[in-house]
Amino acid sequence: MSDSEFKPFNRVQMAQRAATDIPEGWYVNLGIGIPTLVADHVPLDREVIFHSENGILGMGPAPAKDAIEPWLINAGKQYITLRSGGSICHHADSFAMIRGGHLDLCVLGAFQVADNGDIANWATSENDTAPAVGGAMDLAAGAKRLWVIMDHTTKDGSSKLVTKCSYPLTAESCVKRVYTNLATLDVTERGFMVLGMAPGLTLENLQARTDAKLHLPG
Amino acid sequence: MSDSEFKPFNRVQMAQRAATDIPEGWYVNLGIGIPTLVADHVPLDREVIFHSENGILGMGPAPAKDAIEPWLINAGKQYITLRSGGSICHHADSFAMIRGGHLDLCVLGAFQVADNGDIANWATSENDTAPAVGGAMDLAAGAKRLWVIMDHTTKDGSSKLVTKCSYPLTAESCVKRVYTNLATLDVTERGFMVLGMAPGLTLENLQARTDAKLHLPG
Amino acid sequence: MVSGLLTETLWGRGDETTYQIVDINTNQYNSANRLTLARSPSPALNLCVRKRLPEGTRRMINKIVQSMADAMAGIKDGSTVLLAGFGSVGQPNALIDGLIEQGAKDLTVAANNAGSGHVGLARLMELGRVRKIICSFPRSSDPVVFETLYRAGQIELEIVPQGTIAERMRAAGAGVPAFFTATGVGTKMAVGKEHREIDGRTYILENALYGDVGLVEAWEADRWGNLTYKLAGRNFNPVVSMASKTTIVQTQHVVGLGDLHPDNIHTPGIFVDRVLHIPYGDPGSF
Amino acid sequence: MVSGLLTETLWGRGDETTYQIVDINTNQYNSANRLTLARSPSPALNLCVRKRLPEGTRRMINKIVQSMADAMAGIKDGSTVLLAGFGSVGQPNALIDGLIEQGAKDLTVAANNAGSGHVGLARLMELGRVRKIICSFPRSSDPVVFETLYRAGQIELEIVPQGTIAERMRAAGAGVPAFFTATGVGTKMAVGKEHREIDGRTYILENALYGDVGLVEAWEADRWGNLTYKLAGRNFNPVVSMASKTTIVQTQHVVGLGDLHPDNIHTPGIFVDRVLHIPYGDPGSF
Repeated sequence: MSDSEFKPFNRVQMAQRAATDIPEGWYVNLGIGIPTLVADHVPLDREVIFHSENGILGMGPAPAKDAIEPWLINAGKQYITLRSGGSICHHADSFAMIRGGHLDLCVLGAFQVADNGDIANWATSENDTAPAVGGAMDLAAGAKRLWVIMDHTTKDGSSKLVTKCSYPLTAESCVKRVYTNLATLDVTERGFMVLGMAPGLTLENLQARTDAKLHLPG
Repeated sequence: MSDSEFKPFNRVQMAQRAATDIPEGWYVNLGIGIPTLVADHVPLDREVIFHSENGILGMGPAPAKDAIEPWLINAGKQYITLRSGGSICHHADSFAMIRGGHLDLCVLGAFQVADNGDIANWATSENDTAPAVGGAMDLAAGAKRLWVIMDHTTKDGSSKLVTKCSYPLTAESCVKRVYTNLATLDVTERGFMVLGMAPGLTLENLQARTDAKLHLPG
Repeated sequence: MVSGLLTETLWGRGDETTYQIVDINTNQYNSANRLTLARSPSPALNLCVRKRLPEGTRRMINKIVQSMADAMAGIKDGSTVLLAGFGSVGQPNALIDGLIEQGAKDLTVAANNAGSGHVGLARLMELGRVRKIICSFPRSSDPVVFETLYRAGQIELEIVPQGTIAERMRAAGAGVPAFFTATGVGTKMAVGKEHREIDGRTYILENALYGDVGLVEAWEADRWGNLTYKLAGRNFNPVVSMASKTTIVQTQHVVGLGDLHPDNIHTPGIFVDRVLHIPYGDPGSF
Repeated sequence: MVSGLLTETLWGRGDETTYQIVDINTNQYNSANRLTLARSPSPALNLCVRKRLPEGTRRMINKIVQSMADAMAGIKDGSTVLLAGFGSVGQPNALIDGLIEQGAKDLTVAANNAGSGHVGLARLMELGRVRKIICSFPRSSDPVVFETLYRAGQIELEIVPQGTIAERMRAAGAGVPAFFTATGVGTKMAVGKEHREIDGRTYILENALYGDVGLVEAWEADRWGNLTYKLAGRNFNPVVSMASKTTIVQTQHVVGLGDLHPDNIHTPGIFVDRVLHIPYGDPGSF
């Protein structure tokens, strides 16, 4: 099968796949970018409680333009709504939820993920003059599980799944699962374990696009 | 002048003297016993805000018997009232007020005070099997100022103002002032400085009842 | 009109409530599909409620348990139990009785006091179920059970300053395994602890105090486990909730989701696992 | 009847209010001297108000200042200023303008961001008044001022993870000079910091972040400095209040003492020094 015959997942499909794997009742923090889309794709018969770093628990979807509450924004500084049952707390308490291990899941984007679970998602160079870390290190180190949603490769084709991150680390050994436009992979003691691939893609073709060694379950 | 001619301060007078020295606007925590009486003797034209360890700020006087709110007690587990402007917080926040240096004053009772400001007020023996410390160590170490109200001597006549505490310490070098039934004393770099004495008492007679050396201002 | 199963989003604003219709197939919110009605009696905020119709047929998060047995299920021998309450105020008496009934033994209990009389925590100790107690004030109006056990060497005691207990619990909940404090420096409490001078003052290092189980008394609770407390009933309850792997709550009042104002929820449900409705328990004499 | 100047104590219970007469000479509450009236419109709690009559003639705690100059008085060159706000929500914009006007320089500013556009914090930096900025996210929608200064070496930067900033402020307010955290382990943030393994996990030691001055935006405030915040306007405001030697508040609403429910005061007045009424400031675009 040639390279051209498979169909990569698009952004919405990447978010959908992650959303489908979130069970009811989890407390979840979503990073900026594709992870934010996950909230819109949680199956509607499940209650999942979304957290935002700036003291919001029980975040709802974006408001209609004519119903914006200017005092309600999320960590990405977008207007949000609050679900019934939502609550507000201060920044230290909000990060106590994160750092104290109370979030079941955090979903982040990343520049690189290593096969030992290391994640690099905040600075593209050791020499970045003024990198912006925000809450990424707290979330990566603090949540019970860290999932990453990202393209499998950079625009120039280099693998973002690596044996060792070349970018500055956000946290060590914490990524549990990666959803890319090509595959879903768990990070295990053996390294990346392929759980699924884009339609038409072979393991051989996936490995050709991946620096780190891929494994199959069993 | 013989010993029998002076008139020691009684409990109410001891509390009154301390109360008179509290300026308007101070945040004050009062220990169990005579210190509790201080609240009743703050001059009525002054607002002083009383704190209790169990999350009460703005404590008012005891309620009338027929107006008890069972959900309002102080650290001594007595029924209290809450003043307008009073507020409730949880135990860690309440002790953040204490330990973070936000209380202007704490007034405690004591077994002994040393002339370097050490206080012993929680256990009467190193071998006390199950001493009860409560919030005393937090208050002594945390408040901006610690004042002590206590009798000048024990019932058998030994001085409670000492050069070195023989009882287990509550905190080191934190007492700023002592109100006894015989005198008011500041703890200074030179040791105890006598600010005032019970009517009819001479410095000589006071020193005779005091282990630690007494000084006069100036 | 949108076909398929519908989901509605509810906006309250001013005197009106707008129901926004959402197509469950595309899961898209479409501002064209809106329906404005007179205001519902709900809270005075812009809230968003997302629910599948009919409500009764969908699964929901529901932390409210129906029996004491469900509340106490799975508490293991050897657990560390954090017990909130100060005096008899905000103390989860029904849950302590439930724990007595449940049978777990070899417990470590952290609480402000070491029990009074022959009920509650004192009863649990009297039954020989408590290996160790961590508290600031083992004395009480009637500490006979604790004192008898302690003199007989049948219970271990760790005395901790009250603020240090509270801060150790808060630290456990906040991902802080250890912190420095000035409380206890120069006293018996500091013996064997790491000392450090920081900016000219001496501090000692204290560890986080984690609970396997936390027992909490709330005033109000909803099905997400959001809690409020009444006045001095708050005390240790919020930090016990944060610090415990399984937080079990008895609440005097169960309220509907959305009935608690989001600005005034004292313990958010993320710190709560099980809620049992115990519709009584105003503090008595002590 | 009691002679002399009288003080009254006010009890609200159920539908009645009882005024208890207190003799100012003896300062004794005497249950015989009571007067029961229909309930006042005050909060639904048993409260005690102690006031000398006539009210207008007595001294009172009043943290409400009448001018920006009073609010900013005494801020010294070289101060560390903690700045609350997240995005433009709960950000004390009027006070930042006041600080610009006041003139203090050589400041260290701790905030989540490093300013945007040419207003507020960005303006303060542009005027060369900020020596160092401590923040988690120096980028913003328009970070031109910060980036220009930073590239020119005219401002010092300390990047801190957002949760670590919040926890360092909370620690400063709570008497914790240093604490261990897992955030940042294995990253550039951990370089040069003390590492310690506790229960099998590695942590780094972080120091408390103290403010000489804290700038805060509240929704409501009373004369004791009790504050509430509105929704996401809470953010860093409570920890900035706790951590700062002088906490200065701008509030949209000034309310009477007792108007805020004691269970729902978000920042108690003990953490507040000055309150300025700025009756506008809903968050705009950002």
